[in-house]
Amino acid sequence: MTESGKPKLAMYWGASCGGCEISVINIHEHILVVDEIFDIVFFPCIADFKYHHVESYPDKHIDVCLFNGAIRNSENEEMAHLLRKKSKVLVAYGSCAYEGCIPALSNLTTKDATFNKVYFDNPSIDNPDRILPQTSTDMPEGTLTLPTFYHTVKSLDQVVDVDYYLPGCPPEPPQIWAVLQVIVGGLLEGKPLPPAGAIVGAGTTALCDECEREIQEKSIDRFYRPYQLDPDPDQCLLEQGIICMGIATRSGCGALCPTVGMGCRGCYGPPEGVIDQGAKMLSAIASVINAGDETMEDDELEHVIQEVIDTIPDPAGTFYRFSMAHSILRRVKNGKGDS
Amino acid sequence: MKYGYYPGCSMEKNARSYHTSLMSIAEPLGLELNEIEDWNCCGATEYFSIDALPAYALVGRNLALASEQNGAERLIAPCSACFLNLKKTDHVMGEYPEVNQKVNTALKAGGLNYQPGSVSVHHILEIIVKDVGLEAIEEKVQKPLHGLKVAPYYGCLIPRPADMESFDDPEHPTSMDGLLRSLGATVINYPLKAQCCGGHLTQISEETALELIRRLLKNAADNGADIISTICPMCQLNLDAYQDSVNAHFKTKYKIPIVYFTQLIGLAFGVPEKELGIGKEIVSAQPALAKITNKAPEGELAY
Amino acid sequence: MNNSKEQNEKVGVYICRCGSNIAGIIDVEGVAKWAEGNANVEVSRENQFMCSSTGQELIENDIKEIGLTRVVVASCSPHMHEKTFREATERGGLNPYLFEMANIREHGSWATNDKEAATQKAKSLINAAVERVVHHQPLDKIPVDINPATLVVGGGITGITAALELAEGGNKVYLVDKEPSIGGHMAQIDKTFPTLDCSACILTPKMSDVGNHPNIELMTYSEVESVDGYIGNFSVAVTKKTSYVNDKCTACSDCEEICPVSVSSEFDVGIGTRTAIYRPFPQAIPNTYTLSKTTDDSQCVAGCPIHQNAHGYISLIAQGKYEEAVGLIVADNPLPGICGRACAHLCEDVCDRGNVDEPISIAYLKRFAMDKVGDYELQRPENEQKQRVGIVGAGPSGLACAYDLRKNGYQVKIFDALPTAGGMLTVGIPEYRLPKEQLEKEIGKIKDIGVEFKLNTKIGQDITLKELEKQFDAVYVATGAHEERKIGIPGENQDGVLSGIKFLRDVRLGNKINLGENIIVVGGGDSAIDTARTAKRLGAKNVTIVYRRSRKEMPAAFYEIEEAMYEGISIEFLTNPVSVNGNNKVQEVTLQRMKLGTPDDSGRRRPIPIEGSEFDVPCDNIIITIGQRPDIGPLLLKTNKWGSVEVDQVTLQTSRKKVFAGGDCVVGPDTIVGAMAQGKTAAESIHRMFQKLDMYEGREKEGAYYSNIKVDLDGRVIAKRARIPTIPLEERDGFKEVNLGFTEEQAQREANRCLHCSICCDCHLCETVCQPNAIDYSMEEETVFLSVGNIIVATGYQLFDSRRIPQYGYGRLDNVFTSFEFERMITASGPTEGHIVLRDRKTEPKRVAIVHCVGSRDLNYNEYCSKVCCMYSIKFAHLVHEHLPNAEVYNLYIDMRTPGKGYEEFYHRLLEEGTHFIRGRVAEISDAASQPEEEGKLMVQVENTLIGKQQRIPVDMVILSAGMEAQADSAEVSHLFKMGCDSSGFFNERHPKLAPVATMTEGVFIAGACQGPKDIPDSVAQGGAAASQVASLIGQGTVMMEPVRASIREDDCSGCRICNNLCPYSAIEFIVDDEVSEVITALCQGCGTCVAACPSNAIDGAHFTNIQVISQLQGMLWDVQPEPEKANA
Amino acid sequence: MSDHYEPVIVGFLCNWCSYRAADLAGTSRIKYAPNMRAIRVMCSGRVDPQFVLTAFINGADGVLIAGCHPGECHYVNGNIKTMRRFLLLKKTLTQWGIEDERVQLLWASASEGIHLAEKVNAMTEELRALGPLRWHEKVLGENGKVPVAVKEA
Repeated sequence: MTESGKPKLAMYWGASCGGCEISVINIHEHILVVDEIFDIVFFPCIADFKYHHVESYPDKHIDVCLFNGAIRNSENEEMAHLLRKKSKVLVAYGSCAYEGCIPALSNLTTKDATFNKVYFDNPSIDNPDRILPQTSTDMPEGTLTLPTFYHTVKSLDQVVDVDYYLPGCPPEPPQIWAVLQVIVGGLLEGKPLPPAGAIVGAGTTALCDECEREIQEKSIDRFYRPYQLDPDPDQCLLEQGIICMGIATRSGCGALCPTVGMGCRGCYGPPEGVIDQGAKMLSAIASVINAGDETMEDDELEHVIQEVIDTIPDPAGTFYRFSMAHSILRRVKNGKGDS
Repeated sequence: MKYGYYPGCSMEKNARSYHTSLMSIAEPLGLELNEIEDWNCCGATEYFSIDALPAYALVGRNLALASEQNGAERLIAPCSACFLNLKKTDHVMGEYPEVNQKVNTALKAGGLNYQPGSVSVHHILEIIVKDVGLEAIEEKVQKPLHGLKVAPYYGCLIPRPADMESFDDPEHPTSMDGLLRSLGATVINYPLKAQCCGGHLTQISEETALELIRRLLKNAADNGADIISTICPMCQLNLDAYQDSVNAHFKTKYKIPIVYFTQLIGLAFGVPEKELGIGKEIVSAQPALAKITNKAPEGELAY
Repeated sequence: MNNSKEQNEKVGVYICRCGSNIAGIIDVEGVAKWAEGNANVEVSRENQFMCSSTGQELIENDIKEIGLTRVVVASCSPHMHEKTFREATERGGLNPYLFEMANIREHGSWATNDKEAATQKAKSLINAAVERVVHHQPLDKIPVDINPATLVVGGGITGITAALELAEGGNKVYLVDKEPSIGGHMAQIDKTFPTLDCSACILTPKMSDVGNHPNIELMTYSEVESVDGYIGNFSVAVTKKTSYVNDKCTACSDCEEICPVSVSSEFDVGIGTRTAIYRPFPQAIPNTYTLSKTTDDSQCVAGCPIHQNAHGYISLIAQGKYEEAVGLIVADNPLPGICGRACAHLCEDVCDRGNVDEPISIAYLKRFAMDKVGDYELQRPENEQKQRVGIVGAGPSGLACAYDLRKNGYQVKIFDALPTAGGMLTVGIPEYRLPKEQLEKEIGKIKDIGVEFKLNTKIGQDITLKELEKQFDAVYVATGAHEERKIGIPGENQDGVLSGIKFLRDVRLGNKINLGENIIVVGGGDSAIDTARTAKRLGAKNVTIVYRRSRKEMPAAFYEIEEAMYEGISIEFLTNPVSVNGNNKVQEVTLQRMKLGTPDDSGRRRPIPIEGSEFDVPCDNIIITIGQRPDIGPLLLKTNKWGSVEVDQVTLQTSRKKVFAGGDCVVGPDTIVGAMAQGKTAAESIHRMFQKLDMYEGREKEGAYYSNIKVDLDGRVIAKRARIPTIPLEERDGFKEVNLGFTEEQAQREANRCLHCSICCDCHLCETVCQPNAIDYSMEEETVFLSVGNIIVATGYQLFDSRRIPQYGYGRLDNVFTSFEFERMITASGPTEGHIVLRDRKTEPKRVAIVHCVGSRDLNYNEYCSKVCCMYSIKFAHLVHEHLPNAEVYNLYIDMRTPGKGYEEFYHRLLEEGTHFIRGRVAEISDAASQPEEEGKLMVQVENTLIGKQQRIPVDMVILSAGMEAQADSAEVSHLFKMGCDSSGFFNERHPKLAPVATMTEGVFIAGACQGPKDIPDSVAQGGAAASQVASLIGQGTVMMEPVRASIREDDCSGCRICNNLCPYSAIEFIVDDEVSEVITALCQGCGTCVAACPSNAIDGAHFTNIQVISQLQGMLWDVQPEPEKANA
Repeated sequence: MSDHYEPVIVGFLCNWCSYRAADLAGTSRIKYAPNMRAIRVMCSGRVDPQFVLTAFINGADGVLIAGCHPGECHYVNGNIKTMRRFLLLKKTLTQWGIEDERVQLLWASASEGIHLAEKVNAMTEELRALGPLRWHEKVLGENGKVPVAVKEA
């Protein structure tokens, strides 16, 4: 507590797109309340604090730190450790911090392949001398350093202990507000806080719970990519063959995407008790493929099923779009699976 | 429909009438036959039993040539032995990698290569019955062969062996029966229609061959055949050219003309006999052909 | 391995030495000591034999004394002793499911000699078990009440045995069989091996016991539709097929004697026939008759626009019942003899016989019946009505309409413009096809029933429609189409160009025509042929028909084309006229060749002119027969652009309410029956109008339609269609009728070709003779629902179809018989009264070959041994010796398989009876004689593997000992009862050794040959076994079921419904109100497929939960996994 | 564990066919590679892809899933669902760079002990040839702790 008695709020971005910051602003008039009840002590996106300010704080000085973004490089990790040290409550804010999110899709390939794409093999790049960023470069003026780019993208809880997870890409404004209220309630009024490690600002079961579409028994003849068909407005998208991660995704967003005819991408991560969102999604939809029966010969059986499976061009990228870093295997084997 | 065409040696010589009749019906049937350039002998039935590998290589060369030539992915052979050798070689190369590898090493010497399965081998009978279809054939019939009792003779090669899915029942083939019926002919059903004609045994053990030929002639005759329709130069040769020897040897009096099924198709299509090579056969077909009437006989009303 | 203790469970680990079985390979002491290292392990011991009482007491005591909370035994396979140790655990005071077993014998010490590896593996399996067991939860078995009623499916000897066993024990039994009688295959068998007692004598008493038993409800001619529920409470839907015979039947057999239909008998397989109304065999239970009748009509009846009951009269003709045939014919058709001659017989186009060889000559058979009987009476009205109907047009349409109206008692008057009645029949069809006398006779018959005719009266000229409307209560206009269409080519209008229809009319009416010598007829229809043949008869020298399509598309009847060509008329196919040349008088016509393009909407391929193929042909006359148009005249009726009258498609009502129209003037040129059908439709409409009935209801099947019945065609003996005798060519100069009509012998033979595709031919003769009025054509099939506690499936087997082996010639060679044909043959009550004879039914065979293993032990068909064939083949041999002492018998076998009480002895007996046993699989059976002594014999080609020689054995008769196969529909049946069947279609037992009659579905049992080939004693034994298992369940009243079940946590279920259709037992239900799915515990079999599929981890698979399996997995990998504190296993 | 590499295979065997097949192999004293460690499941349809991944992250070199032959499944068609999941899983694992040999599906009826034993031998040799997978050390390297927190909700 400061003299003003206001709790101190910090928000920091690791490897992220900035969307999470926007999402905080996006809580509309509540942002004024936030400003009112919190002292903002670190928030690169909106306030001019420097790292050394944070370093200068005593431990546990920050009451709530909303850490968004994944751990892509040494700087992200360093800041994760620093903020952990300085914060009472560290919240993995948003899908990146929680489970790796889009940045972690690069775990499907290698660091070299990533660099190659970013610095050489890319229409918008002109790099004749094939210059790559160096972690340290000696200049007459002295040595310049850059953070180390990690081989594997990690989730926040893979480098420090996390108190709460707030899923979403980005989290939904009402959820954010609700969570802030709970935490504030805990900090100011001593109300009970959620158990450590809890996933807050989301439901426990899967998205279908919130989805308004009509759900029938499932039996899928083939899969379509969204552009390949004009889905029935009322029927469950998955039943129509459009891959919707909703069945294997935690509720909380209000089924935004399915409502507008786009299959759920899975940004809220797996429902309670599911270890690996992708594996579960895979298992579920494979089970209801409408091909093959016990009367067939082995080869025919394999063939007809494979035909349907071939209508899913990129299972890993589809099922693990957000949860790659947090999946059981976390990345692909070196040198393999590039592309 | 485009096909590769592998005539095989006999079409040039003793089976000339097979060749000419096939050519004269190819157009009306809509078959475009492209002869494989620079083809060589298929090794007949013996070579395989003497030394298999070179035999496969010999046939492999033809397949390789066919696979290079365009419009020849589907290869037709009119001679049952050629057909079987081509098909067998493709099959064996596919089944046994070592054979495949060895044959291709041999082919490499000639700058050739063959991927098993890249050419599909068919006997001309299969193509006419399956690809052209009886409907289309009926349509083209000008002079139905009413009154002619034909014994379809398949020989022992084309439907066999069963394990390389053959286009007809190996023990009891019927594809030619249907074809002949659609020409208006009366089809004789006789049990030996898929049994051996003796092949080259005429050269090796004439005794055996003559007995085999006799069985066939007898069985066809017993079942009232006017004429036997063949699909293979070897069969035609044996049954036709050795009929006298059979008669001499067994004191029989068979006079059953042996013609190619393509000749009968031609007749029904109204192609002049000469063009079809009718008359080249040793046992004259004329007495039999004379039986053709313009009125379907009792109980032969086609529907 | 786990050295951090998170669960506070006390696990006891017990490692069995199993003598040296385990200890010989695995360092048991070492492992036991090592196991103590696991923090969860309280005590770890080893023992000589854990399954011994001392071993078990060890567990019990430790639980009591040390207070173990979990138990792990490392020994043999759980399939061996899981039960044992669970009980020990329970006796110790713990829930039995708090136990886990590690299989270190079968999967360990017995599977390798590598001691180190085996020990390492043992450690893994034990550690896995420990990690798993700490997550075990106490489970209770699930109690289920048993409904004492039982369903037995299949009334063969197996089902009969099971049913009687249970019924005797005082339990309700429903016995369902799809055949009209129980008895199954055993009833078809003559004698049973090896005792040779008469099959019927031992079976029929049991059958009647079933029939009479108060506790057995017999449901024959019925099939199980669906099965719901679970052990103790199944609900089964059974469909009773329609037998058309009610329980008044006294089995007097009067109906059987009069029934004209004869089809192959299912009971007497290939060699006997039965009637449509029948009883499978005299001792049938229940002993009543069944009328087999398909739901849809025969093809010929359906395909006929007026639904003339052709099937009926064909059957009657076959029986020589000509009077009855005529009665049936005239019931629907007022122009019988005419149709018998000139009908386009659409019925023949759809006749199923055509798919075997050629269609039945249906029309000519009708002519035969009419000619044969000569005089006949049309049906007269029962009571007269006052309404009057005027019909315009005395053609077939008008006449048909008149007849149907008259039958209903209405007053009918027909007007026609021509001097004679009959319309096109009189002026359109040449006399050589349809003699005047015939016409006059049949019109006379119509007059006889009170129909008035007014001829030479043209409507709109002599009398107007208005007046008719005044005079009559309804009017039917059927003026036909009498105006020839023009081709529309240059020069068509000069003289010498005639219209076909006018030409024919003039000839028929005797008007003068001057015809040249060279005639060209244009067209391809029947009238083209009629015109050509008529022209020929008028003396034309060269008559040529020019048709633009090929022979195949030619609409004229094939037979007519044949006859025309026979009379010397030439036909130019694919040719079309382009212009008629000459100055005012035809001199030549220019023709052009055509080729066929893509099909047009008539389905026929469109002709396309070939450019430059024109050629000229000189000729004197061109007769155009390309079709006619209606000439309505000033009728005040709405017409369409083709000049046809517009009518309501169903009722034929015109724009004027009281006026109906039909026939050619509406549909354009059509067949005679087509026109008649319209007349009948109009009559129906007028009747409905008069009676104020619904004009549209239930009229779908008026006019021709395609019947959906399927008849089994294979194995039909080819019998050519009888050809109608004709007068010789030289007599064809005049107009004498060309067709002579069938002789009685021809007609009989032809009628007997009928396949009876609908079996019953609807002649209703049986009704007339049935005194108790037991026959009820209005009967419909019903579905009944049964509640039962258990189900015994005893659906038996089917015989391998020997046709599948063409080289054995069955179906092709007359004297090749199947085993069941032979069984029926040697049965005294069978079709041949027990005489062994060839197909000719008289010759006794002197040499008989019996071929073993037909379709069995053959990779091309069935790999398995059918088990019974060797024995029954030997039995056959014996019976042949017995019946024909002088006959030589050859048994051709691969191996002789005679295990069983008295079986081998029986085989020896046959060796002594002098049977020739030849060891070798028969290669081929053929009738191709190559030596004189082989003439007329069947040659059996076989390699005698004992002497290593090929043999050709000439015989008179071959019996194929066909193997046993699963019923054709066994896959569907196994689904119905959720049993699963193997690749050969035989049902899966729960355990091949220990549970041979139980299935994977609790409460469903299998018995007899549906489980695998077996003989009568084995089947009976299984029937009894199944019954006693059911009895024991009934005795228990309730059963405890394994608690390995899935359950859905409602709070975690999102209602995504992924799991819903995964369950093969339909145990998962979607609760619409709560939008969650739920598992019906009693239905669940615990496979866990849904658990693995559930994407939100909402389903628990009791005893196989995620945490249990994953802990087991992690425990198992103790030696290769990352450091534990990291792995937080 | 020693440096010498012995492939470790986790076998998911269904209770009715393949587990019994393994029993039979033992009772008939067929000697085969001791590298497979069996987990008994009621039906191959119970095998959750999460199990396979968990096996890998815990150091297994290969996973063998075995069930009844199609048409012989004691739960009618559980094995068909297994096949559907297996094929999709395999496609996904390929993107992970995990070789096909490492996850294999086998149909073995209760009477096919020898068949199962041969399969285990073959697979063991294939994995020996591929070398160790040992995901944790070889792929993730030093990367922090393994995120396997099994919660039964």
